[in-house]
Order: sequence, then structure tokens, then C-alpha cells
Amino acid sequence: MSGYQDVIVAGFGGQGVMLIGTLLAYAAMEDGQNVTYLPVYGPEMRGGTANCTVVVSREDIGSPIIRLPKSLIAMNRPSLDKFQPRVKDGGTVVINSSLVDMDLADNDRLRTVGVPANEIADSLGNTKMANMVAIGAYVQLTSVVPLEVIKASLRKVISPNYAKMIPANEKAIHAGADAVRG
Amino acid sequence: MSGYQDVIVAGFGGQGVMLIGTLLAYAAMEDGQNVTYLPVYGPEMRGGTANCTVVVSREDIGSPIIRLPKSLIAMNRPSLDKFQPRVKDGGTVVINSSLVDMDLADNDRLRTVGVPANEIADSLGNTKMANMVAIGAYVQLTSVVPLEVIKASLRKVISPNYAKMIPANEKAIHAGADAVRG
Amino acid sequence: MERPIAFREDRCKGCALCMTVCPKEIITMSSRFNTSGYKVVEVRDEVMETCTSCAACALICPDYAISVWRKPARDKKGEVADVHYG
Amino acid sequence: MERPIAFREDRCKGCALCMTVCPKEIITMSSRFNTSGYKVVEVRDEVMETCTSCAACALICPDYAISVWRKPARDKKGEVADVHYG
Amino acid sequence: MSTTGERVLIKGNEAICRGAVDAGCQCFFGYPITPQNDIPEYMSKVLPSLGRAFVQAESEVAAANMLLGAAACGVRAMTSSSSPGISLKQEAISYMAGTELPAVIVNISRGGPGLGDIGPSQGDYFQAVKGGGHGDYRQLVLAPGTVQEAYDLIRKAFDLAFAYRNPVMVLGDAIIGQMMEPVTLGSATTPTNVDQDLGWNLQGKGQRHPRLLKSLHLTDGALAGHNIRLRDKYESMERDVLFDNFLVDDAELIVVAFGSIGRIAKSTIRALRASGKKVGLHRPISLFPFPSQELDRLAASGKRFLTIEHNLGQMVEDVRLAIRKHADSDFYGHLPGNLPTPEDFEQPILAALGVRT
Amino acid sequence: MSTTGERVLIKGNEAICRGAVDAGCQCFFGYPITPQNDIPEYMSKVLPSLGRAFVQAESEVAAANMLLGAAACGVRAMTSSSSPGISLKQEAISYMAGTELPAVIVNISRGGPGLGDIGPSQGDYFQAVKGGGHGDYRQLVLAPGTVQEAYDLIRKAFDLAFAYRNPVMVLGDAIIGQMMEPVTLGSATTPTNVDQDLGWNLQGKGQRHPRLLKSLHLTDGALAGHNIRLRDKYESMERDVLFDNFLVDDAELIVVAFGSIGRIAKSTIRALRASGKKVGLHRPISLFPFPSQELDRLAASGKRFLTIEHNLGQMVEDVRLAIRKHADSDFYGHLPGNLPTPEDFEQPILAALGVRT
Amino acid sequence: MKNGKEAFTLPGVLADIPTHYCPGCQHGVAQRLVAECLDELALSEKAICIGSIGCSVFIYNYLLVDSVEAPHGRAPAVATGVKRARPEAAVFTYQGDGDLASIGMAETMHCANRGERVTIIFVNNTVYGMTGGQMAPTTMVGQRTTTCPGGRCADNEGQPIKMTEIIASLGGSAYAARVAVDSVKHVRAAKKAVRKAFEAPLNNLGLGFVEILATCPTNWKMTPVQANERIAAELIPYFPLGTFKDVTELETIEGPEVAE
Amino acid sequence: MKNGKEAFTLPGVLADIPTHYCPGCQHGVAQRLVAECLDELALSEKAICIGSIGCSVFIYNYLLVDSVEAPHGRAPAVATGVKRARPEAAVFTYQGDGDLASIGMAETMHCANRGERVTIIFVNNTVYGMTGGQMAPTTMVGQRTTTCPGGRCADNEGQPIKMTEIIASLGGSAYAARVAVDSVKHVRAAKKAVRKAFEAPLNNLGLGFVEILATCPTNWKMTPVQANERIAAELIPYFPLGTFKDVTELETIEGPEVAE
Ligand SMILES: Cc1ncc(C[n+]2csc(CCOP(=O)(O)OP(=O)(O)O)c2C)c(N)n1
Ligand SMILES: Cc1ncc(C[n+]2csc(CCOP(=O)(O)OP(=O)(O)O)c2C)c(N)n1
Ligand code: SF4
Ligand code: SF4
Ligand code: SF4
Ligand code: SF4
Ligand code: SF4
Ligand code: SF4
Ligand SMILES: [Mg+2]
Ligand SMILES: [Mg+2]
Repeated sequence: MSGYQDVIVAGFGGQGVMLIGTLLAYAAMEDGQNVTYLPVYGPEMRGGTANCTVVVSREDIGSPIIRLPKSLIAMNRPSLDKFQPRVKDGGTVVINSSLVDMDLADNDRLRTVGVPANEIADSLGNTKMANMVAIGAYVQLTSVVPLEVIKASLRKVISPNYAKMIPANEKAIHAGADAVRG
Repeated sequence: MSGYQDVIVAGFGGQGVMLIGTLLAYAAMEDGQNVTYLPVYGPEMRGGTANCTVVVSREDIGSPIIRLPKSLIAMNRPSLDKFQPRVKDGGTVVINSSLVDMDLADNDRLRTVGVPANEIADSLGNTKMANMVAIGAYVQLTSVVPLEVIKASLRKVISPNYAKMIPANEKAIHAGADAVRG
Repeated sequence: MERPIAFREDRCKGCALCMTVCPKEIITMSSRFNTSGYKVVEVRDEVMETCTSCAACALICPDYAISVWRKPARDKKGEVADVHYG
Repeated sequence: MERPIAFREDRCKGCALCMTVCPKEIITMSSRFNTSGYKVVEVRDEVMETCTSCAACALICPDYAISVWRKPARDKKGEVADVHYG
Repeated sequence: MSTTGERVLIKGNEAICRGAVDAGCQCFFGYPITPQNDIPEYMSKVLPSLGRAFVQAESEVAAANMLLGAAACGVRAMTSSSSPGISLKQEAISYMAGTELPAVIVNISRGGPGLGDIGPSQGDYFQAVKGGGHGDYRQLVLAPGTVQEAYDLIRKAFDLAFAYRNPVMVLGDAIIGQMMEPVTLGSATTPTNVDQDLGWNLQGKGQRHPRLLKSLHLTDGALAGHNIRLRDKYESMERDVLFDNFLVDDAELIVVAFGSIGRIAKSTIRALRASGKKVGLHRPISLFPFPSQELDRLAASGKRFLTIEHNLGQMVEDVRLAIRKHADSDFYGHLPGNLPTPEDFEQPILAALGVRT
Repeated sequence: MSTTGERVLIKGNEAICRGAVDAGCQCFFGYPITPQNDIPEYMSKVLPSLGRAFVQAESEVAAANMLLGAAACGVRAMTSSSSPGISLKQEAISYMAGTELPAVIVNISRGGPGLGDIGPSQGDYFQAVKGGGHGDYRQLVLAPGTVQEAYDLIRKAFDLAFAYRNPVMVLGDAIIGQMMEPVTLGSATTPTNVDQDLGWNLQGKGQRHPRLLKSLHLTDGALAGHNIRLRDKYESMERDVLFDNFLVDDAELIVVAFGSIGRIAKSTIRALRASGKKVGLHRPISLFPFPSQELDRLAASGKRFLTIEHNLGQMVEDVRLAIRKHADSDFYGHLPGNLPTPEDFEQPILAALGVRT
Repeated sequence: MKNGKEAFTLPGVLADIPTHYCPGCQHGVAQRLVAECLDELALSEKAICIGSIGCSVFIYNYLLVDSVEAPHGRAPAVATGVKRARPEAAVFTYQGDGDLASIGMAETMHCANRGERVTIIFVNNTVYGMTGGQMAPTTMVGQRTTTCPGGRCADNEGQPIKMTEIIASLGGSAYAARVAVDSVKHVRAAKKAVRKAFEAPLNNLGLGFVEILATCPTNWKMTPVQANERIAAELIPYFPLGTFKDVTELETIEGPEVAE
Repeated sequence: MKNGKEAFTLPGVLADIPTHYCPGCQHGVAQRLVAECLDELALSEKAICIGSIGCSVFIYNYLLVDSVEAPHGRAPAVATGVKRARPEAAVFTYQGDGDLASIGMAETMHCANRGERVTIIFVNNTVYGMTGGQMAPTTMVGQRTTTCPGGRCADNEGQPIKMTEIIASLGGSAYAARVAVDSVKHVRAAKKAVRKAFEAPLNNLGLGFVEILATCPTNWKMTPVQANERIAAELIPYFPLGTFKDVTELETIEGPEVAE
């Protein structure tokens, strides 16, 4: 399937993994591609784990659920433990190395990249933007959509009340991309 | 079916038709016969119509519901209107002539007997015993069980608290039987 | 004869509540049954004149069985309850 | 050094409630994250001595992240809250 | 409690109560609704005098949840209602099935839909057998055809509930509930001592590990694993299938009918047999597990089938599924709102037999 | 309200809301439950701004009865919930069917039984299609497979509800509800004017005779007559059957699957077709009326069948009944509690095809 | 004298047909008071009646207004749905004690708390009439019913619930009163209360609620006269009559003309 | 100094594992108080906990007692069933405001009115926590939630329900109090109330009820500290703290020894 990408984004409930999944989905639509986005929540608001699957394709999309994804963004240790074994050989794994020991990365089979997302976000003034750092890294690594389109889509997923946060988030996306750029 | 009898007892909700149906069922059991008793209530406590079907047999009883009964006790006009046409040819119909115009009785096809049950009961001190008058008449006419057994069964259906009412009810049964005796 | 009050016998259920509220105590139980099998109440002709048309009986009757007419004379005196007491 | 108070860092969620109740105002936010990604609080060594073992912080902490031990000296003076306040 | 072997003339509703009491029912939670009011009324009189619990709940929803609580303690407990009230119990029934709690629910069903009427009807077959609550679950369903069976089956219901740790429904109708017939009583069982440790029931943990009864399964694969176990359990219920065959051996046509309709159909069949018609009756007594194997066996031997119900056609689907390898079933639905009599079934049976009338 | 032809990326839950708003939904009554919370949340934001009514009910029981009240006025009204909450609505649904009220009920179902989990499941098929409430009644059931269909079918649901004066359920699951996809919006319908006289709706009698909406029928034969009319109505719904055939013409094996599972199975089938396997898909969109005639037609032409569901086996009964004259269906049940993926269906399909692996 | 002016007129909105109630049952009086108020406030054309399940289920046969039958206990929810769909209607429920205070407790409380602009007529006869005399939440301590055959016991079944006081305590109620119809004086007062309970929601002030103490001679196993005497002797001392809340005191109805 | 005597001890009945609650969520404090009372009254061996559906659904992971999960809103009914089946158990529910005061209103009212000998711990955080912050019956007027995005409006949604006052007014309650856990002083008082709510039913006096005002920082969209400040600033003025009923004043517990 040409131009096909799928990714599981996973982490704690409060880490904003759903937000970056949605961001990617919007960007894909803006980019003229087909897309499905499917979240899986834990039962509680916080403290549980959460993950979502985004499928982006230039062709029609069948199942929105992917058992064996082409890529993974793991924001915490349980997410890596759970999903890394399922990533297809040669797939891309972005790991939040602020919370996950990089020794756990399966470098033999996969292209794994550690990003200290919490620290980077913290250094930009808000730990909560770790998710943006991670998506920046992922987009940079896979080119699923142009980085500019991701940034432009921020205003689709961040409510107008928080519009003033957009520049900071753009910075975080950039920082993530920079962190993995060669 | 030898020794088989069935009867529909029908009237207003407050006329005690269920009580005499139950009385007949007890008497039949005491008499060593098989029996089913099935009541049909209106939705409200009073004011609606009510009827029950009693089947008495020396053999096994199949259906407890009878479309075309061998006899009918009609305590009021709607009951006669509804059930008289269904009584099998030659069947017995006891009609409470206190409330029903005897011109409505289908004498050609059926053995109909008018009993001024309310007046008789009233004369014995309590209109409410009109039902007992009627069952007395019915038992006398059909010999489904001995009159003595009906009377003996009163204490099965009248709660101990009202035991003092039993003699009056026995009298009413007798009065009913007398009213139709040749 | 003047009949300020009348009972719709087919409606009466013989509950006797009207008997308990009549200030003139003129409502009594008859010995008649209506077609529903209820004994009905009555105001006997002898005492009918006593009725003040106060309508207390009609107000308490749960079965709308009682009709009451104003006595023109009394109407003027204003002794009749306004049953629309609204 | 005497350490009348200790934080179970894996339990702390950085809510800062303990900071608001400490009469000595010695609890502060650290710059460390625990494995769950929460920034955790601390009592810096410099001010540890100030702790009265009053246990107010432990009482308010929703995550049972704080352990407090009585200071024997103070115990005698009876200044320590009886946390079984029963 | 009853004296073994005693013969009494009682209503189906009372037979259910006496059966429950004799089976050691410790708690009853009810709410009034016609035509089952005799059940809470009897229980309110008898249970307290035996030192057992009767509670008139504030609603059917509450009654079903009180049942859930009592069942969690491992005592024999029961609730009863009629159609609209049973609809309100569906959430709790699904919870009890999911939590594997043993409980007995009686439905003396009436005409529907909605408020309907208070006459008999078999319109709740789907709800009882397919599960009116949410999620994949099964309850055992027993349908008495006589007052004697009402007494016997309620006793069996408690045994099955505990054998499978599953809700069991006894499905009657206004005919079964209100009809009086002579009944021979069995022996009374003493209620389970609440202190008896069944290995799962809540008693206060004492010295052992705490126990937890729940239906929430959030960890990965836990609910799936739970559902596999439940499925296996439901399949194993097959061994407790119950049915009644009447004159089937030489029959050309087998009438399939349950509960009161089975009984009424028996009268029709007797009458038709008297005029030489080769008709028999298969009466499923357990509606779940459904006697599919037996029906398949009968179908394999070349019989034809007519399903008669007091509804618009519900059990007929299970009959057709059971016999689909060999045969199909005709259907006659007597309409809720009309009382069924033996005469009503004559034409449909003759038509299914291919007799012109 | 939407601009016709606009293309938006939205969740299934939001598509349901926008479809309802565009269809002129005047009143919404909700209660929170995952995974459908987006629905009441969206409605609480949008309806009041359009001068329409949003009420967060005290419970699902209340929500369903508020729906009954609004429907009685002849306005387009809706409620939504998920499995346990839908169980609580069963009594009111039976009443609405009995009273012939047009209403739309959305079930974004989750894993069961009991509290289960909040993941997808098709465990409520029986409840939706056979009727989890009491009495003989039917509701139309529509099961979207894409977010676009969620938008389109909710609009259709309102039309059908009023065409038949009957409750209509839209049955989705956590996948349909939570998945985002691009959707093309249709034109917005203005809500029915509440003063519009539909011949049966309550408005205050004004100068005409009073109207009465009820489900109680006590006079002799009245309920039976009512049930005959209802049965005829349910049978007439056949004409609104909806389904989707995919590559069935040359298929040896037809997979029958609905909703999200139908969509996921499509992926499996595409993959198997790529390796030359002759597999097709029949996806019922209306679960009631069920596409029995179409399945019978396919069976008559010699196809084999495999029903795939995300439950222990429910729709498979309707498939088997539909094709029983010519064929039978295999079954693969993916367990609630496990997320289904295209890979999961490969083995079952190959097995049904008779391919050794 | 039948040609004189009538001293008592039945309201036109009340169908002139026999009722199905038992002799002496005060549902008859209660529904007449509702009818009188509908007439006087000229509401019959815009009224929508929410019937409930109980002996009064056939109220739609007597009140000639548009009506819908609510499932048992759910009339306040149905009323909410009706009122929100059709805000200009005069919406009212008519409910028994089992219906309103037992199974319908949640719906009643929340309808009142939301301050739905509807009227609730609550006929408290301390028993489940229709189903044959089971215990109700308002059954008096010591009162025998078919499900508390030894008499209601406070220890086991609790005390009778005082709904009017509870409803009055909720923010959304505008008017809440308890009345009786056991004497002519009480009937007159009851009528006034019913009228106010209709006016409050029409004036957009909140919910109107009236509890009417009534007899059920059949299930009390008393004659109608004995039953009526029990109201004053036993019920009123526990369920005091009176207005427990009235935010209408200051604002009076401006709307429809009063009939007659 | 870890060798000194502990100035704060976690009760043994509380599992020493991390909770799933959000940072600053006061369910953590509330459940600890319950655990402390279970320990002090030596009830852990005979306690049966009825969990409810809400953020506290996993309470059985934290309280090491026999537990059963009730359907949403039905914990008081389940507790009734448990208590009637096993009268010697110490039965308690732990419920949120959506659970207890909305869907469970009827069960709560009737359980209290019957005077079931059970304890109800009611954690009022003015919002549906678990499902993501929808309006609760106790949501403050003006408070924004996901289903009243413009803020709760008294006119449309009614005013926040004061459950403790209502429960105190019912005959079957023996103890009813409202407490908060926003300050050390309030935590201490809360503990006393929880203890009394356990003692009342054990002494066969009736139902014990405690409403605990608590934060839900996540759905209030506040930091835990801001949320905690809101308790005193906004909640307590409307939901006054205090004991609304206490029939235990005279009789004190004789039963199990107090731990420690
Ligand atoms: C869900 C449901 N439960 C129970 C019933 C049976 N039922 C009909 S009326 C009634 C109670 C009537 O009592 P009340 O509300 O006090 O009215 P009354 O007849 O005394 O006027 C009950 C329980 C029903 N119809 N539906
Ligand atoms: C019958 C039913 N309806 C709805 C739900 C969804 N639900 C789960 S928890 C909850 C509300 C929780 O709010 P609350 O009781 O206030 O507890 P909190 O989470 O705030 O502590 C709801 C509506 C459910 N599980 N079951
Ligand atoms: S109108 Fe008054 S005086 Fe006349 S009969 Fe009636 S109550 Fe008696
Ligand atoms: S009050 Fe009415 S029904 Fe009762 S006796 Fe008097 S007239 Fe008859
Ligand atoms: S024990 Fe008291 S003084 Fe010490 S840190 Fe805690 S609150 Fe501060
Ligand atoms: S109160 Fe507890 S969880 Fe919160 S910051 Fe302090 S130690 Fe950490
Ligand atoms: S049973 Fe009671 S409430 Fe019902 S009609 Fe008869 S007297 Fe009235
Ligand atoms: S959502 Fe609210 S109530 Fe639930 S755990 Fe988080 S803070 Fe606590
Ligand atoms: Mg009542
Ligand atoms: Mg809450």
C-alpha cells in the first residue's frame, strides 16, 4: 500500500497521547490523505494507560485497528512493554526516554529512537508538552505528513481558549523533530 | 367424560364470584375429585368484571380454560351477555335475577334458572352473601358435589377471623339451593 | 313539590359519605339497589323541603351522583355556598 | 541527620497539598520526576530539622506518600499531634 | 414449611412460594405487580415467622439489586415480578450473570408490550431466553406447565443456581400463577447457614484473604478470559435439559409448546387422538438449555412440527434452529390479549397435518 | 447545523449528533456513560444554542421516559447510552413500541456482561433485535459500519421512526463511537413545528377531541387486536431492509458480519482475495428488519457462510434461520474484551473455506 | 325545581360517565378538583395529562384533555419530556403514593429539583390500591396491609415518608401543599391548593405540588365512612395539612381568564 | 530517625499500593479515613464493602475486606440485600454524587428511610469524575461541566441537592453529617464523623451517613491546590459542614475494642 502509515501512540492517561493522535489525524486530512483515528481509554480519567491508533493512507482505509503496527510512540514503560513486540520488523519506535530505560529498546529488530520528551518539554516551560515533543520526533522520522502541516493543525485540536499555548506547542514539536534529526 | 363438570362463574369484581369458585374447587378436592380453578380479574379492585372457571372431574384434567362451558353462574348482566352464548347446548345457567332481567335468558337452548340472589341474601342480613346463594343454587342443580361438602368447605375459604360468618353463609347456600329445588 | 336535590341513582355507590356531611341530616340509605348492585341513598319527600341547597353533599360525593339546585328565595339571602369557591 | 519525615517518591503525585498545610513551610517542589512522570516534593536537608513531626502533611496527602516519625524529645513535650485523633 | 407428601389445593403463585420456602429460601425481595402479588404477600407473611428476610423493595430495580447483595452472601434468595417489572431487572440480571451469583427470578408474565394487560402471555420468551440485559450472558429458564411443576421447578431452580453460580429464571404466566390445583409437597430443606463457606461468598473476611465479587474486567484480556469461562459454563448446562414428550412415538406431527400452552395443547391433542389423528406433543420445560438435541432426534426420525405459542412467534426460532438439519416448523401464534383454549389449537394442528376442513 | 457537502473529520459519536441535529432532532435526553459521553456533551453544547432541548436526566430510566414524553408530542427526540444503561431503558422501549411512539435510541455498546469493560462488543445484538423488554414488540435496528454511515443512519432512523411510529435503535460500539474519519455532511432539516398536527401527537386538545396515547388494553380482545396491527406493521418493515454486499458474486464463502466487525472483516477479505481466495462479505445494515431474503437468495445460489461477531454468537441464529432452506452457517465469535483485528479473522475464514493451514 | 340555577356544576372537562373506582374512593373527588381547576383556569385546550399506573390509570377516561400513560413511577420524567418538547402546554401528572414515592422517588425528586414547570397531583391513600393493598411508602406505622400483615413496623420498614415536606425543601419547587378531602372545609381548601399548584408552573415559578390525603376503603378494609374518619383521626396528625412552600404569594397569575 | 515511633500510621486494612486516582484527588483521603475507622473499630474481619461505579470503583483494591461491586446507583439496595442476608456483618457503601444522588436517588432515600443498619460514605465532588466531568446533581450553580458547558443554570437544571439534610429528615437515619477534608482540622473532624456513621448501625440505631466534600481537580480543571481552596471558598458556604442528625449522642458503642 503506497503512502500507507500506521502508528500506535501510547502512554499514561494524562500524558496527552490522544491529543497528538488527533493532531496527526487532522494533519493527514489537511494533507489530503485518508485517515482513521481510534482511541483506547482506560476507565479512569488519569492514572490508567491510554493509547490510540492512527492509520494514514492515500488509498481507502479498511480496519481502523492494527494488531501489528508499522510504528509506535511509547510515552511510558508499560506502553513499550506492551506494544514494542507487536511492531512490524523494521518499524519505527519513538520512546520517551525521560521515563523509559533505553536498554529496553529492541534495536535489533526495530528502528528505535529515544527522546527525553519530559525534560525537553520541561526546559520549554511545561512538562505537559512532552507529547508534542514526541509527535515532532515521529513526524520527523517517518515523514507521514510535512512538519508544517502538523503545526498548522494545532489550532484544530487546541481549543480557542488555549490558543495562546499554540506557539509553545509548535516549539515543542520542533524541539522533538530537532532531537531526532540526524 | 364421566363425572366431568365445568362452570364459569362471573360477575362484578366485588360480588365474590372468586370466593364461590374457590369454594367449589375445595369442595371438589374434599370430595376426592380432580379440579382446576382459574380466575380472571379485572385490573381494578372493584368496579371491573371478574370471572373464574372451575373444572371438576374424576379423571385427569387437561386445560383449565374452557371456551364452551357446560354451565354458567351469571351474577350480573354483562356476565350473562358475555358468557351465555358460549354455554354448550343443554347447559345450566344460574342467573342472579336481582340484577339481571330474566327476559335475557336463552331458555330455548339452555336450562336457565333465575335466583334473586341479592334479595335473598339481603333478607338473610347481608347483600354480600348473594354469591353463596348462587353457588347453593348451582350445586343443587348440577349435583357436582354434595351440598354438605360445599358447606363443610366454607371454613377452608373463609379466614379464621371471619369464622363467625360461616353459619350465615351456610344459610345462604341453603337458601340458594331451596330457591331452585323443584 | 320543590326538589332542590336529586340523585343520579345509576351513579350512586351507596358510600354514605353524603349522609355524613349534610347539615340537615336528611340524606338516608334507601332500600333500593341500582343496576350495578349498589344500595342507593335518598332524601325522602317528607324532608326534601329542609334542604338548603348548600351542596355539601355534592362536594363530598366521589361519584358525581348528586345534583343540587339553588332555591331562588334563599339565593337572594346569599346563604348558598358558592360551589365554585375558587 | 535527623529525618523525621520521608517521602515515598514512587507514590507522590506532586499535588502540592502537603506544601499548603505544613506549618513550618518546609515542603517544596523538587525538580525530580518519579517513574510515573510526576514531579515530587521534598524537604531539603537544610530545613529538615525544623520539622515538628506534626503529621499535618501526612494527614492531607491523598496518596499515603508521607511517613512521619516522632522526635523523641518533642514527644515528651506532648507537642506532637496524635494522628489517631480518634 | 411443608410436611412431606401432604396434598394441598393451591395456586401456582403459592406453590412457587412454598417450593421456595421448602428449598431453604432465606431472603425474598419483591414489589407488587399483578398477576404475581400473591408471591410477595405470601412471603411477607411466612418468611419473617421463620426468621428469614422479606423486604418490599422500593422498585423492581432495587429488588433485583437487593437480590444481588443477598446472593453475594451465598444464601438462597429470590425475587419475583411480572413483565414490565422484569424489564427493569435486566441490568441487575446481567450483573449477576457476569458476577456469577446464584439467584432465582420468577416472572409471572402478562400481556404486552408496555402496560399491556394482566392476562397470560408468552411474550417474554426472547427476553428470558436470549437475554434482555446487555452483553453475552445466559440464564437458565424453567417453564412449569402445572402447579405441581411450579412447586418442583422452583426447588430445582435453587439447586441449579448454586450448581452453576448463575441466575435462574422461572417463567410462568397468569394461568400458571393464578390457577389452583392439588399439589403434593416435598420435604423442607433447612436454609444454608450463612456462615457456611462456599469458597466464594462474602461473609466478612475473618482470618482469610478478602474476597471480591465483580463483573468489571479491565486488564488486558481479562474480560475475554472471563467470557470464555462463562461460555463453557453455559454450554455445560446442556446436561440439565428438561422436557416432556407426550404421544410422540407414532406421531406424524409434533406440536411444540411450553408452559400453560403446552398443557392446553395436550387437551387438543387428546381430542384429536380420539378422532385418530397422529399428533404428539413436545413440551420444553427448560427453555435454556433448550432441548435442541431431542428435537433434532425427533426431526431426524421424520416427524413434522408445529410450534404453538401465546405470542407472535419467539420459541419457534429455537425450534427451527434445533431441527434445521432435517425439518422445519410451522407456527401458530395465539395472540396475547386473548385467552387460549383447546379449541383454538384444533384448526392450526389440522392445517399442519394437512387435513382440509 | 451543517453546511451541505462540507467534509469534516469527526468521531462516530459526533457524527451521530450532527446527523441528529441535521435531521431536526428537537429534544435530547441523556445520562453519562462511557463510551458515548461525547453524545450528551455535544448535545448539551449545541441544542440549547439552537433553541432546542437538552436534559441530563437523573438516570437512564428517566431519560428513556423523558424520550417517551417528547415523542408523544410528535417532535423528533433521541436518547443515547451504552449497554448497562440500555438495559435500564428496556421497560420504556417496550412502552414506546406498545404506544406506537417514534423515538430514536442510540446504543454505543461496550463489553459485558455486567459492568464488563468499556471496549467494543456486539454483545447487545439479542437485546436490540429480539427485544430486551417484555412483550411482543420490535424496534428497527440500524448498525453503522463507518462514521459516514453513523451520520447517515441516524438521519434515516428519525425518518423510519416517524414512518412506522416505532422506536428505532442505532447500534454502534466503542469503535464506531470513538473512531474519527472524514464525513461528508448533508443538508439540515428544520425541526418539525411542535404545532404540526400529525393526527396522533399531543398538543393540548384545542378545539378537537382529546387524544390518548397508551399501551394498556383491557377490554376483551383489544390487546389482541392491537397486537395484530403491530405484527402487520413489523412485517411491513421488511421493505426498509438495508445491507451491503462486497464481492459476493463469485464468492464461494460469504462472511456475514455487521457494524465495525463488518468493516474489519472487509480488510481480511481484501487480503485473502489478494491471495486468490473466493471470499465475499454480506454486511446487514438493518439488523431488524434482517436481510433474510437476500441471505436466502445467496444461499439458494450455493454459497457457503461464515458468521463473524464480536460476541459469543447471536446474529448467527438469524443467519441460520434465513438460510435454513439451503445452507447453514459456520460461526467465529471474537471475544468481547479483546480488540478485533483483520488478522484475527484470517484463520476462521480459511477454516470455513476448508483450507488447511 | 330542576329548573332552578344549579348550586353545583360539574366541570365541562370532566366526562360525565360512571367511574370505575370503589364506593367511597376519593380518587373521584381528587380528579374532580383537577377538572374544576382546569376549567376555571381555562386550561383544557392546552393541558396535557400524564397518567400514572395505579387505580387512577383510567384518568384519561374522565379528564377530556390530551393524555399519555406513563410507566409506573415515571410520570415526572414523562412530564419533563412533554414540557421540554412543548413548553406552552399545561402539563400535569396524577400519581398515587406507590407510584410517586416508591418506584418513582428518583424521578419525583429530580423533576422537582430541576423545577420543571409542571404540576404534580399526588394522591396519598397510604396503600397500593390497584394491586390489592400492599404496603406503600406512606403506609402508617401499625397499618396492616397484604405485605405487612402484622402492621407496618418502623424498625423493619421505616416510617411513612412525608413527600410534601421533602419536595418543599428542594430548590425547584414553587408550591407544595398537603390537603385532604375528608370534609367540606378540606375539599374547599384542597381546591385552592390544586389551583395554586397549576398556577405556579404557568407563571414560570417552578414546580407545583399537591399531596391529597385520600381514602382507599377497599384496601383499608373499612366502610367508606370509617375510612373517611380515619383521615382526620390518624392521617392528618402524622401528615399535617398546610402549605409548605409558596413562592406564588407575591406574584399572581396574569394569564388565562378564569372561567364562569 | 526512621527508627523513631511513627507519628502517622497507615491502617492495616488499607492495601499499601499506589492508587489510580489523579494527583490531588481526595478520594484517596476519604478511603483512608474509612480504613482508619475499620481498623479502630476492629471491623475488618466482619466488614462487607459495597463498591459503586465511579472513580472509586476500584476501592476493593485498597480496602482489604470482602467486597461486592454494585451496579451504578444501586449500592444502597445491594447493601440492604447483604445486610438482610447477613445481619452480623458491618456493611457499608462508598458512593459518588452521581451514583448516590442522581441515578441512585430512590435507593438512597429508601435505604435511609427503612433505617437499614448500614453505613453510607458519600463522596461529593460536585461532578461525575469517572466519566469525564459531566454535571452532577451536586454541581454548583455556575460551575461549568462537560454537559453544562455554560455553567449550571438553576432555572434549567435546578440547584445542587443537599443530600445530608434530606437524609437527616428521614425517620430511618441515625446519624447524618457533612464533612470536608480540605484542611487538617476538617480531616480530623471528618474522621470522627465517619466513625460515628459506622457506630450508629452497629448499635442498631439506624443508618449512618457521611457526606464528604472532596475535590476532583481533573474535572474542575484546577490544580489540586486551587481545587482544595475551592472547597472552603465555594462549596462549604452552600453545603454547610456539621452534624445534621445524631441519635447516637446518648448511646455509645460497647462492642469491639478500639484498635491501638
Ligand atoms: C414496573 C411496574 N411495577 C409494578 C406495577 C404494578 N402496579 C400497578 S399500580 C401499582 C401501585 C399503585 O399504587 P399507588 O401508586 O399508591 O396508586 P393507587 O392505586 O393506590 O391509587 C403497582 C405496583 C406496574 N404496573 N409496573
Ligand atoms: C447504568 C450505568 N449508567 C452509567 C454508567 C457510567 N458511569 C460510571 S461512573 C458514573 C458517574 C460517576 O460519578 P460519581 O458517582 O459522582 O463518582 P466520581 O467518579 O465523581 O467519584 C457514571 C455515570 C454506568 N456504569 N452504569
Ligand atoms: S344540599 Fe346541603 S342540605 Fe341539601 S341534601 Fe345536600 S348537604 Fe343536605
Ligand atoms: S356520596 Fe355519592 S355515591 Fe356516596 S352515597 Fe352519597 S350520592 Fe351515593
Ligand atoms: S510533619 Fe508537620 S512540620 Fe513536618 S513536614 Fe509534615 S507538616 Fe511540616
Ligand atoms: S500531598 Fe502527597 S502526593 Fe501530594 S505532593 Fe505531597 S507527598 Fe506528594
Ligand atoms: S382499590 Fe382503593 S384506591 Fe383503588 S379504586 Fe378502590 S378504593 Fe379507590
Ligand atoms: S477524575 Fe476526579 S474524582 Fe476521578 S480520580 Fe481524577 S480527580 Fe479523582
Ligand atoms: Mg396508593
Ligand atoms: Mg462525583
